[in-house]
Amino acid sequence: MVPLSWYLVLSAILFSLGVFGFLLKRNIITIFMSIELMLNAVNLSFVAFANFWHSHPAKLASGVDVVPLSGHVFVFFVMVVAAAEAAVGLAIIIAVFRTRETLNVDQVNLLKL
Amino acid sequence: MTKNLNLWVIPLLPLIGAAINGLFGRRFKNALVSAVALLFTGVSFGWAAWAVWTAWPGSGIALPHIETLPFPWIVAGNFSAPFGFYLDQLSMVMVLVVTGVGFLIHVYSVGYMGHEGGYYRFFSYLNLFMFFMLTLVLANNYLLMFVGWEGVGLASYLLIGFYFLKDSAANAGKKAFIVNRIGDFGFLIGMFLIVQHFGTLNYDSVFNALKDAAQFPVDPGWGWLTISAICLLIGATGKSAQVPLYVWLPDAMEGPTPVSALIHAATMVTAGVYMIARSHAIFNLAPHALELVFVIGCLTAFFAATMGVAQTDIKRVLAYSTVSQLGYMVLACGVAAYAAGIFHLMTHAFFKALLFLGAGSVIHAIGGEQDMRRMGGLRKKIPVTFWVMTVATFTIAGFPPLAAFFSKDEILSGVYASPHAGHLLWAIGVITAGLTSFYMFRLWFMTFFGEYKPEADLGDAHLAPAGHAVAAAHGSSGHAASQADDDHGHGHSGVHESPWIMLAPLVILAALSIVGGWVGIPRILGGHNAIEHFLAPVMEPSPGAIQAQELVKNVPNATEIAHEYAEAHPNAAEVKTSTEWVLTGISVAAAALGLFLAWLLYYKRPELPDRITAKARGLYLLVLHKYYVDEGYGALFVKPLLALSTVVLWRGMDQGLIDGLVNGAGSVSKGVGNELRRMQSGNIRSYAAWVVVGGAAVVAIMIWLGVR
Amino acid sequence: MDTKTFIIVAVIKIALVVFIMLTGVAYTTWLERKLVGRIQNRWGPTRVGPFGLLQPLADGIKFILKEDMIPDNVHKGLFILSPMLALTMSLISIAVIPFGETITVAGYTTALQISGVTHADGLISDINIGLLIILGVTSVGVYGVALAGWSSNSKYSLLGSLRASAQMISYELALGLSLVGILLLSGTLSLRGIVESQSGTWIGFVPRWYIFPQIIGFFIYLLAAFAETNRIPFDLPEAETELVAGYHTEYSSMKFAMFFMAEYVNMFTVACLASLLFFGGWHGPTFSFLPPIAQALLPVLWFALKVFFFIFLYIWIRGTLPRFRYDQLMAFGWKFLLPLAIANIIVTSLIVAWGA
Amino acid sequence: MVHQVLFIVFGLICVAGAVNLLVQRHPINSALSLVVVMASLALIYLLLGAEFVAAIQVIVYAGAIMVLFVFVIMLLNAGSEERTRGSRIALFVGVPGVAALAGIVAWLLVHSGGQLGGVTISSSNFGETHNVARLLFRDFLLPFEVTSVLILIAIMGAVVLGRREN
Repeated sequence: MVPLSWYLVLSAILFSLGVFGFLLKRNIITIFMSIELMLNAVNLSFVAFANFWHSHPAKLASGVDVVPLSGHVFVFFVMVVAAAEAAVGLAIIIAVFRTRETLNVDQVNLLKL
Repeated sequence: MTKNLNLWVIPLLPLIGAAINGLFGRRFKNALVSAVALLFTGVSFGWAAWAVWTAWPGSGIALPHIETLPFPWIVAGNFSAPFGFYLDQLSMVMVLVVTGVGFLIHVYSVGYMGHEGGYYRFFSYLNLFMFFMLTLVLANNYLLMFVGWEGVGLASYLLIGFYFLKDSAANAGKKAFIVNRIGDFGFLIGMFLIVQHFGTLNYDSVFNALKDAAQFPVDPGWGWLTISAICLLIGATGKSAQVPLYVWLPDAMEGPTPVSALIHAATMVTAGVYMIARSHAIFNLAPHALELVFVIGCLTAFFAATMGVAQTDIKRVLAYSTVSQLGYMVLACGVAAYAAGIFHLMTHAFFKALLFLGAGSVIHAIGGEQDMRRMGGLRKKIPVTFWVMTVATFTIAGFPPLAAFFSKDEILSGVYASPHAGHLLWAIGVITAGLTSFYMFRLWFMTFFGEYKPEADLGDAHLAPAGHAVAAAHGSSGHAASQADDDHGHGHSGVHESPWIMLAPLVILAALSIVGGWVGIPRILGGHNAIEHFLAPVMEPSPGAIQAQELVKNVPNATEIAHEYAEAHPNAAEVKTSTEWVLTGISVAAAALGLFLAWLLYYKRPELPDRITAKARGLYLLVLHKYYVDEGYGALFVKPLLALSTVVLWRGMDQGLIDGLVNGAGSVSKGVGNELRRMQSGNIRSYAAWVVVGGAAVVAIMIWLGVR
Repeated sequence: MDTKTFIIVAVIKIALVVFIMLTGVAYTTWLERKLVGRIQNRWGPTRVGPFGLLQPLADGIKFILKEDMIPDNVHKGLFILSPMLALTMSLISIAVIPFGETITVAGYTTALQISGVTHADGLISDINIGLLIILGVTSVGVYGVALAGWSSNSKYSLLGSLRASAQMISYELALGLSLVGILLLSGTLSLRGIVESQSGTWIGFVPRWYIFPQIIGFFIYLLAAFAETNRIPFDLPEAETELVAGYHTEYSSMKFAMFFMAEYVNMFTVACLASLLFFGGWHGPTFSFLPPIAQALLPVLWFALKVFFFIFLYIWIRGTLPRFRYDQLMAFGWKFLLPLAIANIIVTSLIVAWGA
Repeated sequence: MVHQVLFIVFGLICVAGAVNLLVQRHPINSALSLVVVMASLALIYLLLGAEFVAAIQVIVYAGAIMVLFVFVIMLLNAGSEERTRGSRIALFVGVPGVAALAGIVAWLLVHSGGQLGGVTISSSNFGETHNVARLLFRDFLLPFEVTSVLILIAIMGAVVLGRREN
């Protein structure tokens, strides 16, 4: 029996690392990956809570009881969005690279491709 | 049934005349313009005479006769100021004087202004002035009178500044208008107080209300009644050029001479006196106000006379004499001898108009030269003008058979009898009378005796530059103008008598100024003081003045009451008649003294004046510069006002505050914009940083809310 | 059954299965060379041992003894990692494949499946998302190929790896979608469950295998599978004629062997999956007269036969079909297979819905 | 007990992978470390009984998205990061921001750690596919369709952006 807060701590750590990467890294793709990491951290907390609600049924403020599996469905949607984002993001990165010849984010600062 | 005199016709006619001349005058020939002007003024004079004749006391029409036009003028809540006309003995006198003298001056100015530019403009202004003056005189409430009051101020501004190409004329006009406005300010405050306490401005309702002493007792201290009286007085001083606000009248001589004659001698300046006389009920209940009135009157009379002595410009001398004569009238009102004041006003209108027109004729004759030192020996060249001026000069000096002797004497005796400080005022009055006759005869001798010296050097540098410039400037314009039609060579050689159209009014006025006085021959000289009785119903005596009445005047119904009274109080009468004679004698002596001195200094030994002025250099300069009053006002009011407006209002407020705010807003937004611009650096990682900080903040807030 | 025995049994099973698999792979190479040889009218390996049977052994030894050369300015880490990655990913999928029912050895019955668990009441359960795991593993398998080409830092290998990964990604889709038909019919993702659902027969003699209702699904699966394993019609990545050896050009000895084995294990996985999903796994006619031990092993035999059939199909096709051009390959994958698979799903779901 | 051991092991792998993502200079290495993170997350999901999500995680994240990343990294072959001096704001504003964020969350977790219950290895078919599927296609049908539209748009976007202007 692992307390829920451990999962949340793990998720927080992963999220913070993701944000650090997002801030400190200079390669656009690495920044992109740290965003994916952040999304995964969020997914983890979703799944953790899904399990938690499953074993501790609870009611929402509005009286509707919490559907445990909604966590999984939400993770599913996060993944879909992440996939869409990755596709478009990478297309942009390719376009940027084609004109800028570099992936260093500090050089890509002309507010246009 | 009170007959409807439709008095509104009298002021309306000059208005129509002014409108016609003003709008279409440019296309009319001079003859048509003058015809229109004369026609309308004449008819107005005729109508006024008819109205006065029909409404003469005892003719069945109860005076005061009030006619209000049907349509309302100003109605605000329970306050209403109708278009009302008020005819009583006082306004009869005024109407006759205004229309009569006005008509004569119109005739005169046809000749005088014949060859001046802007002929139609002059006559439309003149008619406009007549309209406003008549409105002022005939109004039945203070508000309509105030309309006339302002209108007259406007007309005087337009007419003074007639030669608007000359800066001095324009400035003089402006000065006259502004000083009048200051006076009008006081008048307005007075009117407000009246409205506040009486709820209306109509004469009859105000004066009837004042009758019941219970509601309006005599105001011992400085109550609202005294204050309102003083405010009215301020208005009067502004309009009638009394001590504090007289400075505009001498400068008003910039206008053409008929203007000075009509406005600055006969009619407009008397408006103030008329107003004081009209609201005598208010002044009677405010002794302090009355004291202030006669103090101002006396001061003005004396100082103006002294200033008149040193002037060299003929019109300026007459201007100061007007101021001093007005001082007399105000002095008369001050001692509650309103009837005397009005009587003097009437006679003054005649001889002062005559003097001005005479001077105009002289100036016209010698081609626009106004400086007396360049005149002389005109006796033989312009004989008619000489004789007319002689009559006027002897009248104003106060020699017996003539008008001023009677009216001035009335005033002096009234002053002598007045309870508070009567004797001192009388003394000053007599000295002023002496001075008046001195400077009039000085003018007389300098103008008509000695030899003609057109090129006299006016080199005395100390003469006020304004005067000098004026003379030169006017001279040139006069020359230019006269050059136009005067064919025979340079002005000085062609001294010619004025045409008959100018002389006729002079002769009429001369006759009037001789006859004028006989209306008010005092009882001791056999007359029964008709003017006194005529005005008595209007001027019921104020409580304070009753003693004076008994001492000097008998009750209205003719001499027999006087005799009974005399028997009843022998000594009072005795004292009264003997002092009467003494007073009259002294005043005639003063006049004679003035004549002798003038004869001595300016005829017998002309070099004497220069020696005297050399000795009393300081005094002469002081008087010459009119006690530096103008400069004083300039320094005291004008400069600080200008400084205030430039430093505080313009620099401080306008530039500093408003512009500051506007520009400040602009620069602030630019600054902020500049700062924020840096946010959009295109540096993705800085965006990331801000996103993170934002996220952290949101989380913190939510937690803080949640936890709390 | 406590955890200790469970672990021992699991280890034994893993060892046994892996050994069989690897030897199978080895002898598939031999079989392939013999068959292709025969197809091309030549003998294939005959020298080493009778009918060249020891040839795989010889190859193995060869690969092990050859010099393990690593070219310079190569991403060392990834260079070494990628063959391992490829091999392990392909081996993992074997854990999920069931071979038969159960087998009792020395009084202890266990499921013929590495990840199979026999419960006390004799019920056998395995991972209930077995198929997903196989799909997951195949999709991760792409890394091995992609990284190999990229890390060896040469143009040909890079091009080869790009093509390989693009191909595998595209055909993964078709593969996944083709199986959806079967899921609709079987209703479960666990392989054992699918096999169970194929037992029994329709109208007497026709076995209830999914090949019959899902014939289109089968073909899409087969083609996609061939593409996934880069086998002949789709073996563009290591096409000798164009890219020398594609992504494993720079590899030598053991690393090359790993790639080679990974490819063949993938083939086996595909074969097993095909037989499980479409040919009813270990279902086949049972003969009552066999002794119990033989009775237990008969299903495994059936399963082996089916797998052998597919392997034979592989080699057969390798010997006959020419290679696709790259754009034909991609167009075929995206424009033909994918729509067909989706159509198949729609039809199947309509039938299932209509049926329910 | 087993659950805690496994959780700690996979957690550490996760964190190690994430740190490696930051530390590595070449994007390919960080990409692979991210794959490791995702795989370990999938396993943690299995621990939490979320089988379907774990499978999807592996197939979609590790199998598709990361392959895309690796593919792009290989395609662009831009080499490792060079040490350009990044924007100061990121350092001076961002880092404290993150520290604050992490601090707040940690404080919150510690603060309310007690009340939250534990998480167990669920034996029941909690996270099975058919449960999730039923929920997905019945309660969350609309979002499901909307995401499909989203994916369509993303595909078109990627194609348009990726195309070489000819």
